[in-house]
Amino acid sequence: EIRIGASISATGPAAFLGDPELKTLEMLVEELNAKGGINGEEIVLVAYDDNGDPNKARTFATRLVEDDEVVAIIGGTTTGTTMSILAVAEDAEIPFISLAGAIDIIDPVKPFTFKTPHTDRMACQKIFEDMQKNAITKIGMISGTDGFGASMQAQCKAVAPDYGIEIVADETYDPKDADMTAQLTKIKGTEGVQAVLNPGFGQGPSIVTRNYKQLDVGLPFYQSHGVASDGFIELAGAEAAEGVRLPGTALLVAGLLAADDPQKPVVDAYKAAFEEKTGTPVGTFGGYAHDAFLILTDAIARAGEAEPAAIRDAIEATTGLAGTTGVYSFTAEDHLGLDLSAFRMLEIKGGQWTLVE
Amino acid sequence: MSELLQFLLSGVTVGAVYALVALGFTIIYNASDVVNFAQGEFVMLGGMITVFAHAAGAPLPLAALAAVVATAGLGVAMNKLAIEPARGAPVVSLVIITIGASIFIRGAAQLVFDKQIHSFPAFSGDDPFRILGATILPQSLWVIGGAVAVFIGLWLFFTRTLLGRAVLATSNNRLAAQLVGINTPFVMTLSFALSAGIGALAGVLVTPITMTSYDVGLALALKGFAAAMLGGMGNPKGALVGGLCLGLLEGLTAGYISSQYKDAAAFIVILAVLFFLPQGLFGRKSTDRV
Amino acid sequence: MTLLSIEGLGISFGGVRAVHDVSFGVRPGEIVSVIGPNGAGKTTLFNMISGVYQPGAGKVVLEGEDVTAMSPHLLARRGMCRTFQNLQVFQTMTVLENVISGYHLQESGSVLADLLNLPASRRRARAAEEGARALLGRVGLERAAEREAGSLSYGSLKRLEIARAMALKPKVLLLDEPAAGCNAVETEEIDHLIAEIAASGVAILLVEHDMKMVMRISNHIVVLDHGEKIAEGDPASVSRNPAVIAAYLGAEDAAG
Amino acid sequence: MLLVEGLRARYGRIEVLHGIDLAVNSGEIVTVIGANGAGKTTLLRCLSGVHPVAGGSVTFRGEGMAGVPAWRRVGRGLAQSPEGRQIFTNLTVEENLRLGAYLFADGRVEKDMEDAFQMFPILKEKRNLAAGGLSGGQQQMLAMARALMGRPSCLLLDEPSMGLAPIIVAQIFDVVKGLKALDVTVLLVEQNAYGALKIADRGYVMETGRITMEGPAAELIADPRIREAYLGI
Amino acid sequence: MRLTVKSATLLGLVALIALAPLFFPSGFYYRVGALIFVNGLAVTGIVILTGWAGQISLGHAGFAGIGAYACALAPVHWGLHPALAVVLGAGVSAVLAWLVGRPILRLKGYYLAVASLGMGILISMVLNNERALTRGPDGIEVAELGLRAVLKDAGLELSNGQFWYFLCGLVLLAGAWLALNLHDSPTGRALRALHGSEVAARTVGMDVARLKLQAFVISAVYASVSGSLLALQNKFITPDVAGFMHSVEMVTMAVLGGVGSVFGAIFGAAVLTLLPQVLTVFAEYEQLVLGAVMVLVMIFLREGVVPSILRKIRGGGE
Ligand SMILES: Nc1ncnc2c1ncn2[C@@H]1O[C@H](COP(=O)(O)OP(=O)(O)OP(=O)(O)O)[C@@H](O)[C@H]1O
Ligand SMILES: Nc1ncnc2c1ncn2[C@@H]1O[C@H](COP(=O)(O)OP(=O)(O)OP(=O)(O)O)[C@@H](O)[C@H]1O
Ligand SMILES: [Mg+2]
Ligand SMILES: [Mg+2]
Repeated sequence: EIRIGASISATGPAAFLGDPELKTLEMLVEELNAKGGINGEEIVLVAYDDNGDPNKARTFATRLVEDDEVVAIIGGTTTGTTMSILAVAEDAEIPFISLAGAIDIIDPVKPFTFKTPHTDRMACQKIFEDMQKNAITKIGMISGTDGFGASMQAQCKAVAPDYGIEIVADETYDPKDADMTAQLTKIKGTEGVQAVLNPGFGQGPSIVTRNYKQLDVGLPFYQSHGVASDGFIELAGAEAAEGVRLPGTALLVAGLLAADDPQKPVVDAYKAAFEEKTGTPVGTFGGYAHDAFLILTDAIARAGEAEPAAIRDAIEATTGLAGTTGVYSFTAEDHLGLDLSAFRMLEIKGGQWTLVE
Repeated sequence: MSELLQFLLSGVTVGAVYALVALGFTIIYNASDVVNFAQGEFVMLGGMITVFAHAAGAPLPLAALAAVVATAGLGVAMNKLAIEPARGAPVVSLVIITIGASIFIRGAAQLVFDKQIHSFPAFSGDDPFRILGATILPQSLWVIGGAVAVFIGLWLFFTRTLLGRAVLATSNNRLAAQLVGINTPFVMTLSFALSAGIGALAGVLVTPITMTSYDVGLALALKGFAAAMLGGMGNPKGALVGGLCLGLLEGLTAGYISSQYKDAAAFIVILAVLFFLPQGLFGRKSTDRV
Repeated sequence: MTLLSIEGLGISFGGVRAVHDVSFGVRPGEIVSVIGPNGAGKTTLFNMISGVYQPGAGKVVLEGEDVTAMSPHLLARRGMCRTFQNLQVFQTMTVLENVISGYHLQESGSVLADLLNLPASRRRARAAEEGARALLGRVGLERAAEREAGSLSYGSLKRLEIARAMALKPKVLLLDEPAAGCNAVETEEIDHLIAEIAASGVAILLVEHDMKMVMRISNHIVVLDHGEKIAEGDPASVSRNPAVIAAYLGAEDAAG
Repeated sequence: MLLVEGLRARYGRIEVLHGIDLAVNSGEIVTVIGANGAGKTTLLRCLSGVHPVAGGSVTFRGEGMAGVPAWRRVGRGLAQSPEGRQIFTNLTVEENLRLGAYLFADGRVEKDMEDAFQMFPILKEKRNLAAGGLSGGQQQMLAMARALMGRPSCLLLDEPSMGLAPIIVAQIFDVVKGLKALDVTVLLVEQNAYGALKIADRGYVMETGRITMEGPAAELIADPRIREAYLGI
Repeated sequence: MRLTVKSATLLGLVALIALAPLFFPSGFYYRVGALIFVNGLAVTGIVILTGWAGQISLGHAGFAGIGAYACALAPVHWGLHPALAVVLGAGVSAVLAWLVGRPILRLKGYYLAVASLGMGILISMVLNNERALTRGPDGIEVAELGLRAVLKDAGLELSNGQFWYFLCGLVLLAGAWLALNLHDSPTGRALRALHGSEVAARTVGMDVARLKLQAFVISAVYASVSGSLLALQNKFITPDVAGFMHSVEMVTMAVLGGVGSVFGAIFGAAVLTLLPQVLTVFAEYEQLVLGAVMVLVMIFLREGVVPSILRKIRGGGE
């Protein structure tokens, strides 16, 4: 048997992300074992719920390494938990695939750490590209103060000048706030704002979107990949969400993918399986876990042995592996393996995701 | 001008949410001196049960009613199973029991329901009212109305009814309460039922604005607790005013100073108020003499 | 020489004058009793003297120093201590520890010494404990020394408070109804105790409704009614004073 | 009316009542006297049901009281004015009195309250003051008045004269004596043994958790042992 | 009698720390042990503040945050050795506690709780929002303490887990020793006395305000050192360490184990640190079971595990 470890925030403030991640992993392990495992060996998933608490994540990572003797770790739903696990994994020289966004995770490159999601910097770049196309140069930002929102806020501020974009209003809200009209009113009243960007996840962006409509702001409105799931449209309401743009993955527009799109088979299969198993729509975050598992099992299969060092080398040698998020090709210098092309600009129209071209 | 008004309306909306949650704390506190840390869970249950009952086909009003009744029942169960057996325990121990209960309820909710975020339609649609260039959602008016109604109800209960005084008497001196014939276990049961019911009602009213999920309770309870303390714990008037003040403070700080530090402003004001009024705005001084 | 003198003390609560313009003095070794109907303001007077309440008017002078509204712990340093009508014992501590607390001023050094358990700190603690045991003996509680104070009966707690106050070795001792809850025989024991303390030179201010006790041990009696001093003098003259009889003693008790 | 047989009570593992036998007949005034810590208060607490009984039985008006909670005993006519007054300090004087008639809130409350005010005029003056602001003696009066508000058929009084001015003590004893006319049975615990024995029909003497003597009050008052140990004469 | 409480506690702790490793099936248990000691240290401070002095704080995680971030920031920004950063953190915490404590310790009960909660939230908010300094909610790396390397050079080779286990164990022992000294000292007695009755405490000459402040400052230092140890051990820290939940956790540990007793509180820390590790077998039922355990313990051992059991053995009153 091959023991794979996971420390995921299935409960706690990041449960919204962690819950589908854990479900995805459990589902995939079951599927793979039903097919006979890897090279005839059964996969055993040792998964812990770290509550989104970095300290717990570190303890569980230690437990995975020292007690459960896993050969690789998937997890770290948030950047904070990822950084904790990372230290343990690197010390023990166990390959680790993170599901969190921050660029610091793989920059600078650490030998045993990889990650599947696009970095938040890439999300900013994708959004700013789109703004640039639409001749937007002055924007207002309203960001969540959780790790996701705060990190993306910082990255966007850092890359904005590259796109000739000036951030003229910079507001924040607490993830559990009930009303953001005050912040939005302030942004609305700022001289020269041409568009608004809202990095965040959870219910915050839905409330922001509704308030945006309530105040009739009327400017182009961008969300982040943090809300790339059908649930967002439902919560914000199709009417309020109309016209919202965000960078998303193939998963959300599975039906719109070209027949020859390399991601199409993976996306379709995962979407079908997940939705049948859980009865809830797929989202970007479950997709991250899917891809991590895919990369890991692919590497183990190629390595031919379930030894951490061999697995690491095999992961680093991955090329052209199509996942739900994009097509991964890792190198010794690049432990993310994705580029901007995998991000697709989406727009909500009539309560549906559509591709912006 | 319209900006200021919008900040105020935003503050009032948020404040009414806090006030409703804060009001839920008062009854159990008045009956037992215990601040019920599971109060936020009652709010969560109000929202979640409504969501799921509504999704299962019940009309919204019926779903809401079911949520309030079921949560009140749960409050009673909590009292019977967790609080009453610990009768006579120090207040801190009881508070820890309520923390345990809140973890338990949250754990159960995540199993019985799910970990997704949910909402249901606003009662009177989403078309905002416009006042001098500022806007407010009809649901906010529902929340404000709910807070005021609960406040009036509680105020009458505590000042005009013998039962209300019996509740106060129970916390003031449980021994004496028994000796005048107050059925103190019943008073506790009643206060948990009422607190849970009010919590659930708050959940029903605020969910279309704040959305709900199995873990919204903690954040709401924290703000509700702070609001109740600002106003003076145990006094319905304090809960209402405390909640509104807190909301307005946050709205105005977010609007004029910094949205990042709006919670900081709220707590700084609480600290300042407590510095001058150690029992909050309307809290009553203990009259024990030596 | 007066040790403690009260000059025109007054206070009101919500417009009601609880104490008004009360003056008198206590000399070392003297027992001065304050008597009066319920609600006359005796306890309130004590509360003002001992710094629990801020007087609305007047002065408290201790050994020539104006100590009006001074915090109780500073008064304790200057030699004033009291007991309470509404018991104030340290419920969860042992009886012995309650009395040792009375040695706080004598035994306490720096926190650092306490944290590190330096010999000086230990020595002081030992001395305090010995003294406390002796005091428990004097109030008849030596057998209860290791019990939790909360488990004592009412009358025993009253005596515990006296022992704790004695531990301070005060110059002025304020006793608020020390014999409440004690029967006639027990009261007599407390009587002797108070007399002994006074004999050692302590000025004693006593509030008590047990007239037998008051008449027996007081050197001087001050009578309050409705917050005002209505009479004062030696026991014999006060007990004959018609105003006092009408307001407080009642016809029957004045005789017996 | 009230029958106590072999009553035992403990705090933790320490037994403080070692089998008390005691009977109070209807309309009687019975007093219990004893030194500090003898167990008088504990006895009353067991009777009113706020302290668990560890053995023996309490029968009130022919009914066993085992398992009957304190508040229900009040409903059956057994009221207690407890040691340490135990008033509701945060409620007003008037609210305290009204709660005294909690189970009997009907038309007679106003009249009973007037009676109480007549008995203790000071309470009327302070009716809207938080009871915690009362002086010690005033609180004692309130506790007594509150117990009477429930119109009990049997009243347990724990040191009602404590902290009261002599003139009021006399009045309290008069009131207790007067209860007899109203057919109220009284069990009176007193440190003022002389006063208590003078108005009581019978008396019990308690020492360290046991009844050591009992008899008609007049006999006890004359008993030299009692005179020496409790009356200090 | 009381001397034995102190020596029994210390002996028990020494035995536990020294002998427990004999039963560890894997290196992971050193990690859990070290966490227990770190939490135990913070909770010992709570015992002094809440158990003895009767003052409730829901903001002590803030001091843990200060201790932790001192270790993260001081070595980088001011080139301070991490060990000195611990001292710096403790100093900053003490000063802050002294400044904040003066106004808020006048408050009673829940009002103090909410004021301290506000203080904790303010600290955690600064850690979250001042990205330029703290790098925000995603956390920041912490420098290596370096002591392990020194020990290695001295011929004592320990694994990372072992090193932190014994280091935290020793610090906890020291903390417990100091606290136990305090308990029976005049200051400790005065703290417990003012818990019983502030008025009476004043009349016997206790400077209540100052005593409370001392307890507040001492407990803040405990929390701060505990936060420092956590940060140094994890080599990475996020503002969660200063979060409200961490404060609640400290109080819960203390009350569950017995807030009046040092050993009890450490026991409570052990239970609540171990439980999540044990409860992983319940998978998604974990929270449910955790809540139920807390409720049941408090119902049946209402003064906290250790004092309640001791009382049952001794057979005292209720
Ligand atoms: N905190 C307060 N608030 C309101 N009134 C008060 C307060 N303290 C005292 N009083 C009033 O002041 C008066 C004097 O009370 P005090 O306790 O001094 O009486 P006392 O002489 O000690 O009576 P007793 O013999 O019954 O103990 C009382 O009428 C009381 O109601
Ligand atoms: N809570 C308690 N825990 C333990 N022991 C107690 C408790 N309360 C009372 N006792 C003990 O029980 C015995 C009887 O106490 P009780 O209060 O009944 O005495 P009492 O006769 O009313 O005395 P007093 O005249 O002083 O009021 C005493 O030895 C007392 O110490
Ligand atoms: Mg008095
Ligand atoms: Mg008694």
